[in-house]
Amino acid sequence: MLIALALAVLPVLAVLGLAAGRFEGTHRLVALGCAVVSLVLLVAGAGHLLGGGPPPAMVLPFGLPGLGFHVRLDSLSALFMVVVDLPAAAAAFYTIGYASHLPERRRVTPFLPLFLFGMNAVLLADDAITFLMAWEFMSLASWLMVVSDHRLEENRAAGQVYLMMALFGTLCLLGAFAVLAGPAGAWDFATMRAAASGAAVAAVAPLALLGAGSKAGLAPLHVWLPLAHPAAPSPVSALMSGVMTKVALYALVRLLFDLVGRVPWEWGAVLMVIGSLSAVLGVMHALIQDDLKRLLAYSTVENIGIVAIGLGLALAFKDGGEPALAALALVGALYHIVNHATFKTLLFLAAGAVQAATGERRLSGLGGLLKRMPWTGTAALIGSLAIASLPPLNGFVSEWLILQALFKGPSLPPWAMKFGVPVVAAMLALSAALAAACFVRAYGIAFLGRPRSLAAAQAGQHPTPATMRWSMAALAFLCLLLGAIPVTVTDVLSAVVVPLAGGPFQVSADLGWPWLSPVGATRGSYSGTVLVLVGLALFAIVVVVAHAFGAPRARRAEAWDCGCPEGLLLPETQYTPQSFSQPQRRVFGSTLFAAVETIEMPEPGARPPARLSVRLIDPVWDGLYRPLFRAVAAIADRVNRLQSFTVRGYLLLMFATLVLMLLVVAWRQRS
Amino acid sequence: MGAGQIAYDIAHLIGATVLMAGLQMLYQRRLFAVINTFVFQALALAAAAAWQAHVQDAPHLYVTAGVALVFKAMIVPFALHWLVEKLAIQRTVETALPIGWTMISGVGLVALSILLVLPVTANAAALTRESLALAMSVVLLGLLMMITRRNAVTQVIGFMALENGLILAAVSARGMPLVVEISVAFSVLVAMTLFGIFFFRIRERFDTLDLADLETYRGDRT
Amino acid sequence: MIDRLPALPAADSPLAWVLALPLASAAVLALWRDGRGAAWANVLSTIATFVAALALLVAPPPPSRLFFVDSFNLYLVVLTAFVGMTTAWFSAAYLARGGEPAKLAPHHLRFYHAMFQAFLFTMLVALTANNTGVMWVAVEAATLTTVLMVSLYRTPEAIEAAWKYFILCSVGIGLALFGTILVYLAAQPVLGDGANAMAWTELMPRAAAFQPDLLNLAFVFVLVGYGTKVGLAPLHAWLPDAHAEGPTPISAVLSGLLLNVALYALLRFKMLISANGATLAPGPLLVLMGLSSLFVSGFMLYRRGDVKRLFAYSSIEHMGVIVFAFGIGGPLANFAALLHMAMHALTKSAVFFAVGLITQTAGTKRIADIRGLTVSHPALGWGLVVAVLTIAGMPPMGVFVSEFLMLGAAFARHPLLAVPLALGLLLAFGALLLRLQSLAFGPPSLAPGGNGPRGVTLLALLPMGLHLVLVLVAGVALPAVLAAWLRGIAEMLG
Amino acid sequence: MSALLLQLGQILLVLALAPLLTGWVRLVKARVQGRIGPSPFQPYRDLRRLMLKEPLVGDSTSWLFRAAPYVTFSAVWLAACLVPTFAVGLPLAPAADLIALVALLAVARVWTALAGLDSGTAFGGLGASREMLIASLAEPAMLMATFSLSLVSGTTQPERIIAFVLSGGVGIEVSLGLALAALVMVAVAECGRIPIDNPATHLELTMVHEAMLLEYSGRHLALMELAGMVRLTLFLALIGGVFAPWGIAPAEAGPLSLLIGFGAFLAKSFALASALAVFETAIAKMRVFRYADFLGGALLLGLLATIFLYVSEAV
Repeated sequence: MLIALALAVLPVLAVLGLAAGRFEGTHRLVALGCAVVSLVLLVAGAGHLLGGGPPPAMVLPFGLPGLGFHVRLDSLSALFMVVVDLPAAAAAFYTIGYASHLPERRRVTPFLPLFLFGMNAVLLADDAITFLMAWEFMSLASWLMVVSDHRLEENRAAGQVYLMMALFGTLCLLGAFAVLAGPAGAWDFATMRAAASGAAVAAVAPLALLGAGSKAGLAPLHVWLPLAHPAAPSPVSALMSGVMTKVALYALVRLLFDLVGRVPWEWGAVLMVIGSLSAVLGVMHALIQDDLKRLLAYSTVENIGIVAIGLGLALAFKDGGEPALAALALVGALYHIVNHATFKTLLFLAAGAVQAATGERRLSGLGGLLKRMPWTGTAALIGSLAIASLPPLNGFVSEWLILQALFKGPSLPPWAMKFGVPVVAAMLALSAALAAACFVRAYGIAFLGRPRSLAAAQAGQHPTPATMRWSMAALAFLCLLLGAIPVTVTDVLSAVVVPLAGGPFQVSADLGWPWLSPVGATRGSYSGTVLVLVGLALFAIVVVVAHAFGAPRARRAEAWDCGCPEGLLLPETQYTPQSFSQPQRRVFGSTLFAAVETIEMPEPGARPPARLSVRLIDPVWDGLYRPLFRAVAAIADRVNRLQSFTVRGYLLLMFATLVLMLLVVAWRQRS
Repeated sequence: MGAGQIAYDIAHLIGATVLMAGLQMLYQRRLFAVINTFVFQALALAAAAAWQAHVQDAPHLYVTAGVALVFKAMIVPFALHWLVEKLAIQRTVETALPIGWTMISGVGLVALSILLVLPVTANAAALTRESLALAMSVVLLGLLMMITRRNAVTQVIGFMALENGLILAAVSARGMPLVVEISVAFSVLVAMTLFGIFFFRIRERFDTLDLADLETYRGDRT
Repeated sequence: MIDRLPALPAADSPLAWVLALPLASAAVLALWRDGRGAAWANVLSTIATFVAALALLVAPPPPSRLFFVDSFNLYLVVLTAFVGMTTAWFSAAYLARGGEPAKLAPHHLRFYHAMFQAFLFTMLVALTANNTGVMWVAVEAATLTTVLMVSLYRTPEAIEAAWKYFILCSVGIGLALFGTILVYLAAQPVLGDGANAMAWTELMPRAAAFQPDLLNLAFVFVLVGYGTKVGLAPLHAWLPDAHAEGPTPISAVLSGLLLNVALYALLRFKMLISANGATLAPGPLLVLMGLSSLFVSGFMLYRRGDVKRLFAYSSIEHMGVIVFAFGIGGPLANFAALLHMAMHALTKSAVFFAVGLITQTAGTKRIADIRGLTVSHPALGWGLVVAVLTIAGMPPMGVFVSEFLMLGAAFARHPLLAVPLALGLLLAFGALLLRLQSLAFGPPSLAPGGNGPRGVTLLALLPMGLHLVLVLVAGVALPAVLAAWLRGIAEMLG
Repeated sequence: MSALLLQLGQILLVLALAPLLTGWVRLVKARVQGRIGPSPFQPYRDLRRLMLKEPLVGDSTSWLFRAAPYVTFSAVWLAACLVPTFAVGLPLAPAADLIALVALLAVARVWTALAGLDSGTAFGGLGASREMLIASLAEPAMLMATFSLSLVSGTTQPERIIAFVLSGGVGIEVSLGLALAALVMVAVAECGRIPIDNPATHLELTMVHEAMLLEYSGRHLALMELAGMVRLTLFLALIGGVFAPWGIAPAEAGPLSLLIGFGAFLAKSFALASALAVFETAIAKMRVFRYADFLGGALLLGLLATIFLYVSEAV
């Protein structure tokens, strides 16, 4: 009821946003309203998640007569409501301060509430029509914000690709649901759940993978992310990257774990392969990007891939009759979903703050921001460490869980799993390590060292608005918290996965509260809590002891740099983003990303530094999509000749059609 | 009964004449010849209608016959002659497909329509297979003429030949209400007037009737 | 036996009014001198017609020899009367704005209004005809009236378009007549001579007894004949030109109504075929035509530079989808297709309203010359965005629901057929989106403000708003009555 | 209670032993190369001297630059507390398994790299870039080694692995050998030894780890150095413990066995250290872009180790 009320407020806010016009105050008001509503929804979701109880459901008297809009809030939906509305609240709160930096305010504020509405509606939907309507609505609202800064050609192009991919996904999901619904057209999930038969799965699984995968950004359907996410204003990109992709994963879980009773392990394997490919591909591209937001978008591809690995493994375990391990993998995946929602949102918001302060999105134009924007810098540091999956932050816990599940993978009978799982594990480890490299690069170059541009040097003259600072701080704190008390989280999650994995399972089984020991204490255990405490203790000792020697305080001086002469230590002498990732480019070669390096050397003895510029193309784009577009264009040209026939030509067509049909009839009558 | 049999035979004879005229039209190389052949076809049609009126003793079919006779066999040809004179159209027919091929495909169409009506059991229809086949062939031939001839007059004639086929079918269908013939006549009438208007407009803009000039725009100018 | 029935509906029955009003007002308007007044008289008469059509809902009259009303054609009659009304309204405001159609001489304007009414009349006759012959005459007459309106501007393009339109549709209609005759031949032995064998009310119940082979032939001819008017590829050639060159209100009714009427005629015959079990299944032919229309138009859309042609092709696309769905058959698909007929009629005419105002303001139809409308003309631009997204099947509009159901039915019944359908829709969507973005977004190419007083423009925008609201309602909360009604028709269609 | 004492003992032990082991490596190396070499206790003196020096900080640097040494050191130290050295059954052991251990070392590395970038000099960036390249291949390799270990022993917990090996449940496994090889290669890379990196180099362009520390001085440098030493100790203990666990004292063991365990640990560590020294002398450092081949090899070895497991199972 509360939820319905909160949702009903959102369209009103949208109207208000339409009316806002030039009054900045109204825009802020709308953002505030969004924040409040998301908080309410968050509370409602969390309440149901922790309180448990039977899922409240109802049928709204709208939509098609006899069907209506079914809505239902089970624990899965509740969990995802938390995942969606927590970052949403932060982003909306952030927008209050960010409103003055929005390039095209009037084209953003009205659609932000609608976007939130769409995402929450997807989670609540309990029949296919409601689901897809909300799903498409979500895409539509976000598309409007992607093209909000519409004067830039590239944004329009991004919008084009984005909405087409979105529709593609919707059509695939529609197919999946239709197959489940059967000719009778039983669209509500309850009936599908009951009727799901083995035969249908063969068609449902691939369609679901395509549909949800294209929205979540699994390779090779990821191309729209790095285009669309940077195009949208930062709070929106945060929501699209940190939240909307999760909604897509929700669709995947809902379809494969809930509606379809049991999916053959092969599909789990497929999902794992796709996931590992996305993870490695994504992070490698993230590693070499110069545009900060595009980098973050690619890293989203990576994280979605990691989650996909977990989900695929869970499917395989479930089919292999190991509910406990399935639950472990699923918990890992869900945990990573929660984590990614927090730190990816945080990082995008930070990127927004940087852009607002410097007007720069290119790493090569940033530097030394930690000194100038301490709040943003620190928050971004925590986010980067978390996404690099370093203990004791949250990113590590989920990857640890997924790895633990992977290590049990070979216990599955099929040989494909026995041999495949180690490879997937290697890919996962590789992507984690590369993620660390990627974010050392991103953070180090953007926030550390010395500013590479005047704008960066002058950043921080206008302090970041309080709302922006606080929302980032809150998310950063969450990254710490979720990492420090993993067991509490996993207990909640394992309650969620029981119906999905097909068996009960306590992730922190035998060692008790602070110890995370999935498959039993003998298997391997981890305790973020203990690590934090001991680590802090040791840290304190180190600090105290180190200073106890009575050495004088640290003195500031110009850097030595192996004896670089005074005053010649220009910022240009620092490593650039391109030079930082050069080894990786060399190592992983031009196969993964068609990277074209060009070095411009100054005259011997001239002052200006040599510049290394790199042009990057996603080979998937060139290899898969460009040919497709070319084909369409070519066919269109051919077909277009129809436009310039003479009347006689058209009559000829008509005549041919008639004669052809008559021949068909003649032939059918014979046989 | 024998008389009925004879009646049908004569009907078929006339129908066949109409069809022959249709084929002959395809064969003609000169404009006036085509028009004259069309007149012949119209006459045959009128005869067919009259005969059906006699056989079915359905007096309203005499009206049809009259329409066919007066309108198609007299007014239209005159109008066309007049147009050709007035607009100084070249007198030879420009073919898109060599005459020979046209004839061959024409024969093919006749074969097709016979093939199509074979399964129709005679007593099931108000019309014998033969007449049906004849009518359908005439219709198809009319269409064929429209697509194998370049200049407008021949296309108009082809169109009307097509309608002749329709009327042939209609009159030989037993007890078919008058509405059909009226509608056909009506449509042909309007068709002609429209054509007239068109030709005048075209006359104003281009000084020819060749459709090739009419279709210079062909939709998009992008 | 139908011969005993009166030829025409009783003078006091609403049907008589529905038919008589447009006819009478056509005659009156043909003599009306003052153009402005004529425009509003036109509106009034269409309103009256619509009211009469609504009265039909309350008191459906008994069938007469030449006219009858059942749930199927009643549905379309109401739709036609409604769109006719809003279009008349739009055209009045549109003409009042001046601009493009101002070059029309007064007698042309008179002619225009008279023809508008005549056109409505012919369509209503075609819908309510109880006699295959009358129906045929009406469709032919509808063609003739619209031909005259398309050639209204007398530009070479208009002449060419009208010429194409006339030739193709006359030939098509001729073939349709042959089909009609064949149906009579099939029915005559069963129903005896005379009007019986041509009256729908008599044909439908006895269809099972007809000679199937004749019906096969008949259906082919009818499909090609009426299919030409529906605009199924590859018989569609007349449609884009006719839409592009005529006055925009006419484009709106052509897309919104005439196509539906032709489709109605086609469907009547299909019902006959399906009622007679022994024939070849008509489904495959329909599916084939539907897909070919979908793909031809889908690819064509990518190469369109003329905004009115663009949306004309999108009409072909939607007709293709509808025909496809009817070809799939089954209650669900039929229901969806019927719903889509109405949704498309409303939305497409709304789109054409927007396009009309835009071309009038911009003074050009070239898409390349119109950019950034949402900046220069917010109301118009966003209106276009909404309308186009609606026609492209975006939620929460009714088009989404109907397309959803069609796709769903296709996926559930013939998954392999559904795949090309989905691809085709995606293809067409891509083109529409591309054009929409270049029209609505980007740096504006037009100066703000437009011709005609602001109030008039709003007046002209109202019909579009009305249509879109209706479509929205259909999408969010489809009235149970309507749904039940459509289900009934879907059953009839088998 | 006694367990806590043991834990405390280990915490101090690794710290105390680390400089000695490093000194030992240097000594052995010198001897092998025919030099006298410094006393093995030299590192203690160096550290003390550094501690007393005044630290200089580049004026463009942020607080991160000064925090990094402390974080790095405590992370490594924490990791070192968790690997079993001379006794098992330590209360902190369950807090982290091998995966977490790898991650803790990663923490140290990341902070060092960030510090390198924060120094705002060319060499800092150079070091950071290369270090992360090395790490991005070394970590997966180590995880794969862990994978094969856990497949053999059914656990990722070093203690349990040791217990398993001790229980004799495992004979000579091909995969264990491969895992060992992988682990050694990783250790070499992680500790910045030849052929990946040369701790004693003075040629900037070949530096990796040192390049990041160039700007450090005083106690900051001392902590960084010490962290390196502890890391070396950690790896020696890990390899020694897992692959040659003999003599290690079981939980709740009496003083005698503890003593034995202590002796065994020292012996193993010094032996391995000597081996490392010899190895380092024997081979030359490789070019930066050859790291990939070296560590990629390690990764593949780890992968092979897991695969081989099934081969040996299958037959």
